[in-house]
Amino acid sequence: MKGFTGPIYSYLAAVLVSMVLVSLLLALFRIPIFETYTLLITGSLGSMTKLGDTLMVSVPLIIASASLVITFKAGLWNIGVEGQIIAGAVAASFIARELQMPTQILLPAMIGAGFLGGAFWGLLVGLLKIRGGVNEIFGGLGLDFVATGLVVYLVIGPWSRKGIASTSGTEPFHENAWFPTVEGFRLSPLAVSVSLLVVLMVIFVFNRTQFGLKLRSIGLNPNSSYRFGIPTSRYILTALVLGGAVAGLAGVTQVASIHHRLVPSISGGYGFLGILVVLLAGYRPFLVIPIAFFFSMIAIGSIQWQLRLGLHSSLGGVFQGTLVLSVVLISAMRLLRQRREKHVKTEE
Amino acid sequence: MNPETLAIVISYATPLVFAVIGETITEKAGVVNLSLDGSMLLSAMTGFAVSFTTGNVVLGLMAGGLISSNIALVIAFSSIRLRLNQIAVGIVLTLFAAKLSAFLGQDFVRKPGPSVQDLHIPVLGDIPGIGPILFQQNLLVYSSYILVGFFFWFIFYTRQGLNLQAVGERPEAAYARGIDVNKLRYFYTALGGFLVGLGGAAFSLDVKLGWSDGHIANFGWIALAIVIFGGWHPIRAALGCYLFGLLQLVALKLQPLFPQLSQVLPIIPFPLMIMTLVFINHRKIQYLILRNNVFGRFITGRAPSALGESFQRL
Amino acid sequence: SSSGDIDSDSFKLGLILVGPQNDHGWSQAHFEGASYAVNKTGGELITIDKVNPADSPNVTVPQIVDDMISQGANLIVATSDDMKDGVLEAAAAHPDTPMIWASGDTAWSDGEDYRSDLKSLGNVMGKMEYGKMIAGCAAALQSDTGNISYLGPLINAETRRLVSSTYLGAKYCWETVKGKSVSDLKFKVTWIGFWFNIPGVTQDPTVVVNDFIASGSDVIISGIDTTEAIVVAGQAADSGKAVWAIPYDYEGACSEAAAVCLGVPYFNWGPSYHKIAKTVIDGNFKASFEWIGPDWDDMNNHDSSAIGFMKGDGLTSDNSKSLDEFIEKLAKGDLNLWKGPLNYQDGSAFLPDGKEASDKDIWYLSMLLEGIEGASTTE
Amino acid sequence: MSLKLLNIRKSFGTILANDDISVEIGQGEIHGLLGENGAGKSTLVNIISGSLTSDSGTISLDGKYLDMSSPSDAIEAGIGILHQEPLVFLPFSIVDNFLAGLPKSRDFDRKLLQDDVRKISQEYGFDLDPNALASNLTVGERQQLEIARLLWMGARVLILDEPTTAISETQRENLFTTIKLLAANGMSVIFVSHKLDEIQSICDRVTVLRKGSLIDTPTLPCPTSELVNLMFGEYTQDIPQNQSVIGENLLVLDGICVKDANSVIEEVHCKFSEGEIIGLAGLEGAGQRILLRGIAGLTKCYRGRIFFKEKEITNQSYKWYMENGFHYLPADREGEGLIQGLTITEHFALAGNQSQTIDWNKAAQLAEDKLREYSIRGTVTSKPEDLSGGNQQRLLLALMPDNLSVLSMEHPTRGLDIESAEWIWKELLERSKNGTTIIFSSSDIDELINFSDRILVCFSGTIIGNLLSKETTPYEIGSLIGGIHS
Ligand SMILES: Nc1ncnc2c1ncn2[C@@H]1O[C@H](COP(=O)(O)OP(=O)(O)OP(=O)(O)O)[C@@H](O)[C@H]1O
Ligand SMILES: Nc1ncnc2c1ncn2[C@@H]1O[C@H](COP(=O)(O)OP(=O)(O)OP(=O)(O)O)[C@@H](O)[C@H]1O
Ligand SMILES: [Mg+2]
Ligand SMILES: [Mg+2]
Repeated sequence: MKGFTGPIYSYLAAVLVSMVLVSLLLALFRIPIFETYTLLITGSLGSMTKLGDTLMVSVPLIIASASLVITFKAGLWNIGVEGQIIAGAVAASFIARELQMPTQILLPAMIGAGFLGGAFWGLLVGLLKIRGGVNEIFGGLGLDFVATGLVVYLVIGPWSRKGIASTSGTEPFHENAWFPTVEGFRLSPLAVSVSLLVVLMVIFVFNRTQFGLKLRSIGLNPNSSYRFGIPTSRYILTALVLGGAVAGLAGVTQVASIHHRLVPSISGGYGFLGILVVLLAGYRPFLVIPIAFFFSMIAIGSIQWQLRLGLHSSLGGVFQGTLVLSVVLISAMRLLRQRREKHVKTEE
Repeated sequence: MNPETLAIVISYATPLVFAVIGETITEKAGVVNLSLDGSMLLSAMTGFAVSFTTGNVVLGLMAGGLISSNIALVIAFSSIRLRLNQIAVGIVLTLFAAKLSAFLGQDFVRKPGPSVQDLHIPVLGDIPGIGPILFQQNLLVYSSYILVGFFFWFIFYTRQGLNLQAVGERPEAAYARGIDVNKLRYFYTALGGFLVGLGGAAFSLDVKLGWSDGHIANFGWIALAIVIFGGWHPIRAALGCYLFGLLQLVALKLQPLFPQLSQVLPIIPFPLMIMTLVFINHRKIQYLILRNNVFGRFITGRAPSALGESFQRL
Repeated sequence: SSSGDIDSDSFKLGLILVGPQNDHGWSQAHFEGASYAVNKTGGELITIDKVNPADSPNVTVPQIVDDMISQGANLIVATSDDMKDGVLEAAAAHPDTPMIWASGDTAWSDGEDYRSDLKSLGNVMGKMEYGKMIAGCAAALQSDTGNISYLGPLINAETRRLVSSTYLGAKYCWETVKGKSVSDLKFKVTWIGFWFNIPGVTQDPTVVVNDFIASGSDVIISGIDTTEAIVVAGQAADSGKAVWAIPYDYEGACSEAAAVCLGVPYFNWGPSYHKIAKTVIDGNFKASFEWIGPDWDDMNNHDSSAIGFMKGDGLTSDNSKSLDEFIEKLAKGDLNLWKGPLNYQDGSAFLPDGKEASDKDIWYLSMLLEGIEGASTTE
Repeated sequence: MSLKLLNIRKSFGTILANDDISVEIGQGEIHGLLGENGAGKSTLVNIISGSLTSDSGTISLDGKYLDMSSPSDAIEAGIGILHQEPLVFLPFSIVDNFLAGLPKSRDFDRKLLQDDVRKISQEYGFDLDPNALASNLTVGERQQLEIARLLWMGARVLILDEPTTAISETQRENLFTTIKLLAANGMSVIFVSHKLDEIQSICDRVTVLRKGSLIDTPTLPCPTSELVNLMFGEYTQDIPQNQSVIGENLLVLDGICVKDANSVIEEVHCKFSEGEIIGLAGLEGAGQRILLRGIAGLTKCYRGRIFFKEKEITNQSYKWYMENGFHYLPADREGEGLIQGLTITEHFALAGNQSQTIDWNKAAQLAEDKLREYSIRGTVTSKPEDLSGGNQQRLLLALMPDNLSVLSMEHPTRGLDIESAEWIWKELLERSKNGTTIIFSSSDIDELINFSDRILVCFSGTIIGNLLSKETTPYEIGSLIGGIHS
């Protein structure tokens, strides 16, 4: 499946359908519909602080989605992205905890470590795939849980707070290991820049480089690609390692700009959410930014649903799920109709 | 560990047995239903909500089964009719159903409600040793034994079971023998989904009574892993579930000795799944699979050849 | 907004909960306490629940505090030990807004974590030690097997002192009231790793309690935020086992399985929150550390007692009577269980004979007491 | 009992695969179905066996009209088909293979069936252990399994679609014995093959198809030459010959053996010169494809040695081959040649081994030029799936590097119209003139004779003929393809 492909009107039709479905749900629960939607906007964009928070949520989501674009384009269902985010976070936390250094050195070291940590976790998925014959879907899924297990072990064991055994998290890092923020906001320009840079890099790789073109061709047709002289296994491994490395950066931003410590749920589910974003974007990296931003608006705006309307916190997720489900199903039905019409024509 | 503790292993693993058997059947037919975690959540919620409202546990179980069976049908429809990737649809449905369960279940959180009643089987339950472990449980647990036995018999010893395997193994050959491949796939995906839903409902009506957000404790993902660990064989899969239950308890027993490790033991199904996959993909092992008969099939297990592939007739 | 009077109708209390507000436990107790306060003062309660990284990855405490303040909140209450870092950050960012971190110790000038710089951050906590002692006593009174289990959350100073208090209550009633030998009393704690169950991260409390029962415990005492202990005990009783449970935190928790409930030690946050809200409205809020004991005249008085113990249907009338006598002794001050000689779990001395523990000794208890089975730390 | 086909017609889009076919096959008759690749044989038997529905025409068995919409309808009517790759379930036991898809009317009983399997095995001299796993059987035994199953299901008409391609000589003998026995027991057998000797040795009559039409249905035995003529048409014109300049000895194959999952070629000894054009004749699956892949370095030889310019290159990587001017063009242009979803410009960017970053303007310019040069109907943003077969082939040629040493190519003109085919050959001859050695396979004897200097004939995984095209005749090639040494 290519995620969403096709003209903009059918995209809009799907968005409309999902809004209607969500509205029906709201009506069913006697929730004011119009207010719900306006709160979503004001709650996520209504002030500089809120805009900043929305941007900060979009950072890991954008990075995770960018990572997924890399592997999806190479035809790989990298469900291991969650684990790779976690591995990046663990590696960055290790640096933050172990190295006493000025922030100018520490932050780049954390970024580098997160990159390597994620890459290592991606490498495991890749080796399992090309050496062990384990499909990346199950290899990745398994390693997601192994990564969580690793964090739980660290948090309750070697990295636990003194006298405390709680899975809640490690001691906060020294402030040198925090991404600097804009005075008075939680917005970290560094984190936002990392996410934009990553997307730009992915766009560059797929628009401008041989490497990206080769990954795409492997994703589209591994047989032909091999005939063209592309060493497919090596590229698959590279894609998973690179995807993992990028995902690792999401882990870095999570520990260094959001939590300032390692917590078991450090990935925040952004890996799985990223899969939805990428499906909606039809694997197109530039669409990742607006869609991830919109998802972040839902995530942040829906806090207001809870605070102002007393709505349940899961409504935002229901909205996102409905949206993706309708877009994916509607575009597939459109394709089916097209195939039918073509078929009828050739029969005539 | 005393018999009573082992009895907990059995009852704790029971929802997992339902889900694993369900998913095994679905995958035997060649379809992967990746939405298990979401499906089980939604059916756990539905099962409890219906039982709570009607006071009838059986109705709750059925409702849980039906809702999950409908999710499974969405996957079947998207892959068979719309030719969408099963994995993609599965993931979307997982997240969607999980959130929906939290939203729809908000009025039922932590309410005391009906639960499945224990029923000790007179003679069997008094057998020293295994009696208290296996037969001082409830009807749901006994049904899970019957289910495992039934599907073992059904898959390997009946006409319909053979057709089920045929569809997942080589759909074009199945079609050539007059089997309606896609109809069976719809059916077994829905049936598998129903059992998965029973598992979800069993969780909230028997293992962890009531409803709370994220109630089923990753059981969906664990079930997916155990289907593989179980080598797509109902009995081995059930043993996998009990092993998982046992590990949970071992983890508790180890807490005073290895407090850090004990917390991590519950993830063991996942490395086991990966190791199983490496194992069955190993060339020498594959040789074993091909050479050995019943024993080899049990020990090695293998995925249905056409798992995840769609079928279109000529 | 901190100085000067506030029109009580426009008063807004922002409440940040770690779990669901209907958890029949810790969070619900806070929610009802805050509702009580706002009912009394007038004004509005703004609540957000499930503020923890597992349930709400996009939501942090400072972010919520910002938002509540921009909505006009005059007092903000953060209700979890787990919110420490966020609360400190928010208090530093909004030095003029009165805030309460329930269960913390940052306003305790004698405490180890005193933050003199955070002038508007106060702490409130009920002396649950008493509630737990009563719970322990009730457990020992009712237990036939002398096998009592404690469902522990995570390990820290707070949980160590609560488990220890429970044990002290149990030991006293086992020895003194029932006249049995302490060597026949088995008191075991198993920790799940957090205040409530997080799938894949914590141990599953349902499994833990089932295991307690299978290994012969007939009374389960809960120390976690949610109700698994009593639910599982109820289920076991349904299948014919003689098992009782003592839930925690929330007055109504017994309703999950009334027949097996021996009682519940609970927090009654209402009076404390009301008092603080009034100081905010009157413009004389002062951050302080409040560790408030029960109203010994009537522990279950909603308008005055910070903690209480509500007896459950499961307690026999004889035991109920004995328990009342035990409570009476505590109330009169005749009985101080935190008094030497007391040893730590490893046998080393905690308090010499006759010495009473200070508040600091208890608050910062570094190890479980002798006689308790289970981990004290992970080191 | 007799099977009667009347006016069967079937088309796929514009291709008329069966054009008004009428045949009658009697009881106990072994009826051959003969024709070159793509003649329409499989289409016809798929219609008879219910896998395909015809556009028009009727099928009747014993005068009863059959209305079949699926293979199970055919089986019910008594018509069974054995596919080239027997459709068995490998992980199942033999008994279970019998039982899968069993109609409701039959009892599901493994015990009884074991006896049945043994009985049938005995009757037809099969060696089938009812409890053995199908995955442990040879292809020949799998065929026996399928035949036994079809008999057990009550087939009275048995169709065998190219059953001898993948089995050994002894297995073939066994199969033929079986077929004769079946016919003697009153079964009608339809035997599809390209192999003339097989047809001659077991068939009573043969229907010859060419390009979808029924040419004739002679009774056998008849002179093999006549069959060759019926299959390929009469060659009366004098065909202009290729005039390549043959240079130095370039490539030497010293007894190489290559195989993959489906096919094998063994013991190939051959020398190719610079600028030489070599045609590979043979049936599908006789080994041409795997030989071409071996020559291009895409599949490694497991025995034998390859020398290039007098240096041994046997174990070099595919990358090395590509860098040294080897190139392979597959028959499956969309599946293994081009990449669906990439534009033509992107194909050129991928093929041109340029620097790591791509200059799209340059790539588009290159694509633009090549489109013009190779007269490809399409734009630089077209994708392979938008192009016709001829244009896909032109694109594949356009994507090749300029100075090739060895071009290894399957079916250069399959599916192309005359004009495109001529254009392709003009291009290929040009390259050969510039020194490229071209090795190609083809099922078109015209093409082989017309354009090669030498023709190698593959049969069942070996080379059985090495002919100078100037000296050979279509008849000689056709006989060798059918495995007959004249
Ligand atoms: N499903 C299909 N769709 C489109 N074209 C088809 C299809 N099946 C066959 N054809 C075309 O119909 C023609 C006859 O094909 P068929 O497979 O019957 O030939 P054949 O005689 O069996 O050839 P071979 O000897 O190679 O097996 C060919 O041109 C083929 O490309
Ligand atoms: N799958 C397809 N998708 C889109 N367009 C197609 C497709 N197949 C064919 N076309 C369009 O139809 C045109 C005619 O295609 P077709 O394959 O029938 O050509 P043709 O006449 O057989 O030519 P050739 O001899 O080169 O094969 C193509 O040029 C192309 O533009
Ligand atoms: Mg054919
Ligand atoms: Mg064409």
